[in-house]
Amino acid sequence: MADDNKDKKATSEQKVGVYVCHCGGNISDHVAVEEVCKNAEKIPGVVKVQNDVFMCSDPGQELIMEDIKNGTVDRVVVASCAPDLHSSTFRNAIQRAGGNPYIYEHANIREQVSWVHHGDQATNKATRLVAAAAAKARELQPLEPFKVDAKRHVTVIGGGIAGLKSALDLARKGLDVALIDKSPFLGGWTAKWDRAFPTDDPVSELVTALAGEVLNSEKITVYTCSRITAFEGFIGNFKLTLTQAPPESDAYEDEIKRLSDSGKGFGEFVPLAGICPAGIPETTTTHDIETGAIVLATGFLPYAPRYGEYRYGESKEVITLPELIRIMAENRQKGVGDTLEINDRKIRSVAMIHCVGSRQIPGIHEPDAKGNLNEYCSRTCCSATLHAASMIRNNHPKTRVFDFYRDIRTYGRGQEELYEEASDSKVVFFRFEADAPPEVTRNTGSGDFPLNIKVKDTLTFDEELEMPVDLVVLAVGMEPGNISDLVEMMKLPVGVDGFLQEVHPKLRPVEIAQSGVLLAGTCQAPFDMGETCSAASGAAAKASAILGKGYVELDPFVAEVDLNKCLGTGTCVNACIVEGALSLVEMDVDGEKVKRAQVNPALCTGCGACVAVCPENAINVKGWTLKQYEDMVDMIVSDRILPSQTA
Amino acid sequence: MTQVYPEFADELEGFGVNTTMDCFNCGTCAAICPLIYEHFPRKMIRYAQIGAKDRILENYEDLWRCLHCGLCIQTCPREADPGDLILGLRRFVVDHWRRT
Amino acid sequence: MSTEKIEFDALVVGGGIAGLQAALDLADQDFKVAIVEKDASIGGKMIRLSKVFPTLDCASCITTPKMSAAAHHPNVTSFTYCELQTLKKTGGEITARVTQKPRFVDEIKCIGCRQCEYNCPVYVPDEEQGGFAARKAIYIPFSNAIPQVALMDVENCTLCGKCAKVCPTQAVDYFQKPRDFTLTAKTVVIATGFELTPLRDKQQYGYGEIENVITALQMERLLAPHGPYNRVIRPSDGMEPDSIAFIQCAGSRDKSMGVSYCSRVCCMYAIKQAMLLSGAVPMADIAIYYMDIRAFGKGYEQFFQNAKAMGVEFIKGKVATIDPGENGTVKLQYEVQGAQGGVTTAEHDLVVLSLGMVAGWNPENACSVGTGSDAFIKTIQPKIAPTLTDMEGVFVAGVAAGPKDIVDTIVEAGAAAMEASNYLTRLTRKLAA
Amino acid sequence: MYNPKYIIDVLADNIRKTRNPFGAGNGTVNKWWKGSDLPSNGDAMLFTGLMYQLMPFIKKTTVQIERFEDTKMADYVWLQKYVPKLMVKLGYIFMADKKDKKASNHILKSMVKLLVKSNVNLFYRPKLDYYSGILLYDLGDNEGFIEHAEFVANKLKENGIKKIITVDPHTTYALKVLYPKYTGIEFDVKTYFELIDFEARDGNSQVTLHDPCFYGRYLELSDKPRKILDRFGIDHVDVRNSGKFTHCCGGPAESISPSLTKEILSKRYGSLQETGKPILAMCPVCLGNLQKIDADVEDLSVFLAQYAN
Amino acid sequence: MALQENQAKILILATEDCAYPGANAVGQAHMSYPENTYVLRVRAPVMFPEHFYLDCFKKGIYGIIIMSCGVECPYEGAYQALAARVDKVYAMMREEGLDPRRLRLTGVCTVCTKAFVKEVNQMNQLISELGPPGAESKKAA
Repeated sequence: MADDNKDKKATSEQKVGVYVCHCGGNISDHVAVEEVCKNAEKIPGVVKVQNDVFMCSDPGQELIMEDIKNGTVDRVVVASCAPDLHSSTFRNAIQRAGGNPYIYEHANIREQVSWVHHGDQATNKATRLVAAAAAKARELQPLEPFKVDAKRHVTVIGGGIAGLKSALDLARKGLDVALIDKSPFLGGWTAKWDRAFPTDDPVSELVTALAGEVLNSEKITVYTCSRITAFEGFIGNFKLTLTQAPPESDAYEDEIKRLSDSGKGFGEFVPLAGICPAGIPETTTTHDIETGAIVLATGFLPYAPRYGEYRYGESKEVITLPELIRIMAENRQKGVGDTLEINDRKIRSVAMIHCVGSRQIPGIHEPDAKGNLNEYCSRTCCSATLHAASMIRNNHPKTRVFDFYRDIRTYGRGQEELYEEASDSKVVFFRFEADAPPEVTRNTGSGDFPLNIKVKDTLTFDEELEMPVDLVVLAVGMEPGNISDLVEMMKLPVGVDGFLQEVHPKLRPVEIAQSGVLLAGTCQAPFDMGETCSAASGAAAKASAILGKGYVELDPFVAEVDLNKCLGTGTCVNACIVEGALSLVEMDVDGEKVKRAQVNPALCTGCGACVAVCPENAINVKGWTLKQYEDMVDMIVSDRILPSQTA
Repeated sequence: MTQVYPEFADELEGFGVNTTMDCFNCGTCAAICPLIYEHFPRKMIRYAQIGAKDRILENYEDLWRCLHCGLCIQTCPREADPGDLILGLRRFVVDHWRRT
Repeated sequence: MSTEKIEFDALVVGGGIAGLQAALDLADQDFKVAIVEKDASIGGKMIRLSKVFPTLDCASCITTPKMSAAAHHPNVTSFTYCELQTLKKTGGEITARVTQKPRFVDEIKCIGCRQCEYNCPVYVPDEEQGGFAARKAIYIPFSNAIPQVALMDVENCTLCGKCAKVCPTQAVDYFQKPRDFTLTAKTVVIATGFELTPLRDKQQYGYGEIENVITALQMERLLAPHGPYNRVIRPSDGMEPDSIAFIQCAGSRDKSMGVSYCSRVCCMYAIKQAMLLSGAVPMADIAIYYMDIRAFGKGYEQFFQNAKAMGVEFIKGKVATIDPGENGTVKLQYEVQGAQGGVTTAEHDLVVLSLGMVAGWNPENACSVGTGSDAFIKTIQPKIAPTLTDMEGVFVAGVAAGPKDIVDTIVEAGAAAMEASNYLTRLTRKLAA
Repeated sequence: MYNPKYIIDVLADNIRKTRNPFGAGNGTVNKWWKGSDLPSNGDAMLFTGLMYQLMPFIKKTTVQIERFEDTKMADYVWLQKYVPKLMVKLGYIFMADKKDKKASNHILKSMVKLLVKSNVNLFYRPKLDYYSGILLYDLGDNEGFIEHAEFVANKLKENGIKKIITVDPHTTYALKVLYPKYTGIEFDVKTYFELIDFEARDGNSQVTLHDPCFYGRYLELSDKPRKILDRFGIDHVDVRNSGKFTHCCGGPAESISPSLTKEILSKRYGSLQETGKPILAMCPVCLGNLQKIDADVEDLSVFLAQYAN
Repeated sequence: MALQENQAKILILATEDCAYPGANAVGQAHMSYPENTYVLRVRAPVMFPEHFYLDCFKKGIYGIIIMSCGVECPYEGAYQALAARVDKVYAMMREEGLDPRRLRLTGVCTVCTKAFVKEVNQMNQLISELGPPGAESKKAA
């Protein structure tokens, strides 16, 4: 960045105009405005003082604009209400008069003077605040918002519904998109489901609706079997390398088999696999992508129960909910009977257990190999379980369903109805406490049921109830996807729950600390499909707002190095809180190669952490320099404007 | 240890009850019942849900305490008609007596 | 504002957090946006809250910047105190007929100095403070309202003329009439939010007329840093409560009230209020009576477990009746579910009804947008495009499409803005072709 | 508490044999109409269901059985199985208080007065006025109830009865809701106060209504009497538990557990008393119960009839 | 009791996101506090080097309150750096014979009106006890 302040004039030559507002009595009833004006004339650098009943009114603004236009003043101080109310009004007025909006400073003499203090002291304080503002104004420099060219291109990582939805939104908006998935398929976990709750939409239709348009879009390039292998750059100008390679031998085996068994072609939906857009690459290739923003849509992994958790792994009759869904979907193609069948085994009764791998409690649940507990709720499993339970009851009236829950969390629209529907279809519910989960044992009693379930049921007055079952289904939760490579490469923030961490759930819900990188869907937290698509659109909205103009306009209030002073100590670089915002670079000074600090204005947030540590005071935040503050303090304590009062 | 017998809800349909499973055990009926008697009527409803027939027959007297006043039916958040279920269980018990 | 047709790209109905977010997201993409808000200030329900879960940051600190961003955005125009009458679509253009209700204060002249308010002699219970504090008959709705323009409550005004006399800009206008005007836009985002479930069908809860039974929104005011009393006391006698109870599902999951759905936020706001209370009244016992705790969002379950660890008591059971007790206490009757349980009466000093949400606006007579059986706006592709309504070009965001917490509302508002923006782009392309 | 099994058996037996729960002939119980010149033909038939008429007998009987409840005596088979039958058979003859019988008759006559004043074209045929059988239904003897209901419904049908005016909530519920459901025979059923239609003025009186459960909830008729009171200028001070949320008087438990009835009744009376106004009842069971606890209570019909002069 | 306006001045460094709007909210509520306070709007107080604070005391400022956004600081990591710096300033103040209570780091949010007024009053109380900066060391000596 060019240093446009190199030959700045000596500050004493700035012509400051001071404009004091009466605010229709709000200020002038408590502050003697005339006296403030008289005092203000004594302030160094002040060449003109005016006042008006309403400075914010058109006639008030005219006073300022006149003085700017005819060159009487070149720095402006308005003393009126709180700056957030009207500083933009006055900056706009200055701009309309041909001035630079950043030569403006505000003295807050209403909220911080006339509304809280009274009498002479209020007038005196107002005077000092005006003097301080004028002192700051003398040091103000014209600034321009910093613009960086931005690629009108977004890279979406992950080809599940979050990625598909984001890509589609961005393409519709006219941006170019690279959509990357590590598998040969699009559709993610959604494609491996059967029907969506609570709408009962077949996932084939949902995935086809999104992926169909994605594959037809000229704006979107799809890379399957691909991973990001290199990453650099900043908002508007990221550089990615992606490597496309044949999948490892055992990966996606099942899906690839389903594709070939189905006889379906590329671009067609294959049940329980997804849509394969272009087959499987035979060789490894790399692609370099220049992109303006990145949407992370890397999704989740279903929780894999530990061996022995509710006898999972020990008994073949214990399966997970996704496994059950898969079986039911396959059964449907064969036609259904009165009784659910698995491998020709008639299932007369099923137990479904909630909160497996979710809502784990320290001291009750066992941590995983890495010592982690999934303390969060996975949000979707209650409804998914109830949806499946009703489906069993409706399709197989002779199969009984027992449902074991801690709290039924059918929170969303149409979900409480799922709970009711399950009740209606005679699913029997049991409620257990976290420390007394249902016990699954081999059935040694009468009947030819393989398993037996025992539970202390809080709905039945803590009585122990028992029932033999043919099948146990574990409603497993969601875990963060395995994206440690991306986390490391892109320095992505990860929350305590292992999911990617947004800046703030309400202020910036789809953004991470790193500008230009956005979150979509279950990489952030468990969501259902609708919520995932909302988040995906939200991320797309942010990306298109960032890149829509073809450049990114950044706050001009960034750090600036005074090369006349910088000695290249690097202290500032160490103090900087944003990686990459400050660095030491080699440059030529008077024929000598030296290291000097350099600011990357695209990354600098203007916090000033560097300012405090520079031994030479060679670095400052534009518009908010240390000298300005020192001058303001001087004015506050100065006796020049107001004679010292003796107590 | 009580064995669960889910077929009982089907059986009760023969006695004019088809809301056995609608109850989600919130306890409103028990707390609003003028009898203010432990868990009545939810206790009976719960026994009906899990098919604990014996418990119902053992505690049949409770069923006839019900005043049929309808306050539970009026306030049940799930429209599970607890009072009507109690009536149905009376019919079930009367039928049981007559058959044995 | 003139009575002429005013043209925009997008119209956002409702200036709560959903509407503001959608408006800002559209405006940032350079579309001209109008916000039509029925209240005298933008900010919606959220600006009235204390702190918000799960981060416990103050609601004002999040809402105020969005309010002022919208107010100062060159692409956003807000029409406050305006009622949307009809939305009509002809070709690619949607015409909105809007009625501006009279404030009896000239919006342009008023400078928000509050001289009228200070000099008004009439005191009226302040609904913004849950009815606990008083306001004047001419007033600015609340301290951080936008716009900072006064309005007169004619029902309580005594026409003494003091406000007109002290107004420095002659803004008081006793003769102001409702004013109809028309806006046109190409797309609309409905963000009409919610109202609390009315207690009309819940006689067992005393119609909410037992003095120390308050609504959760009233509790928000008691807890807010700029609330009516600056501390938590019970309304009847100003006593600091020693025991406080929350009654969950007091307006949700209850067919006897005609609300069968879950309102989604009540569990979390009750837990949050319980946590804030344990700071505000550290010695008080706090109990939450619930059916199922629905702490489903990011960080919510951990929040719930923290509250448990802090000593908030969670009692599984739906409260059946609420009755006034001795000396201002409140008696609850409920069934304790466990082995040693049975019907029990509990007494508390203060009881909070965790009321649910009902739809804030019925489009029936205004436009052809349909609603679901729950009376919220119907969405036609809830799984892959959750903000699409059955009227082309009209999108929905936030609670208008069903109960939602703030986090989900803000995300959905972004999604609605995206869909609306793409709709606008498509429309322009179509017109160009 | 009495074993319901035996009570049901006795009731069912009585009703099957005599069409009367007390095993008495209807003619012995139903004498109120004598002396009044009610037409036997007209537009709508008055159907009392005999509830009001039976109340004096029930009152006396329960006093007797109360003495035995929850004592060792209660367990004696002879008491459960035989005494109720015996006692009531004797009871209706010897024990029913003349004063009570007179009061019951007065209530029914008041209703007629109100209907006549309202120009309702009513008629009465004592022979067609049967007990509805509702107690069998309530106690869970559906078979017994259906048998009796079919008998009564067919009798009415055979006699060409289409429109029926009822006088108490239990009979109303039986005829309006249960008969169509279990016998398939439907009548146009209105309770007497739905037909009151004349003008009156009283600016002073204040009353408290006690809604019977069946009117308040099952039939949702609570607003009807209130509208009449409004029309007459009579102030009704309602307790919190009224209308849809009315509280049971305890009466229905009478035959099983008089002590339970007492407990619930005193609770209900406590809240009704708070208004300090005279209480109006609309059901013979509620009325009898409230009288038993010495409440300041009268039947709605008697209260309203004073305006029908 | 507040001291004379020109005698004992308190400097408040208020973050533009949280504390500065908070100070304005005090005004909007028409609450009152002593007028010897001067609120300077800052982006993040982490920008001030140690000597800035010491210089202020030398210039005659009696007390400084840093009103930050606390842990909700929009600049991630800045608050920690600030807190560490303030600790260093305390040490330096002790060396110079200044009572470290003259400098206070606190969090004030946009609606924390009561907290704002309380902080100001407490600092006033303190400086009226301590007198002008440096007076405490003389007293001790």
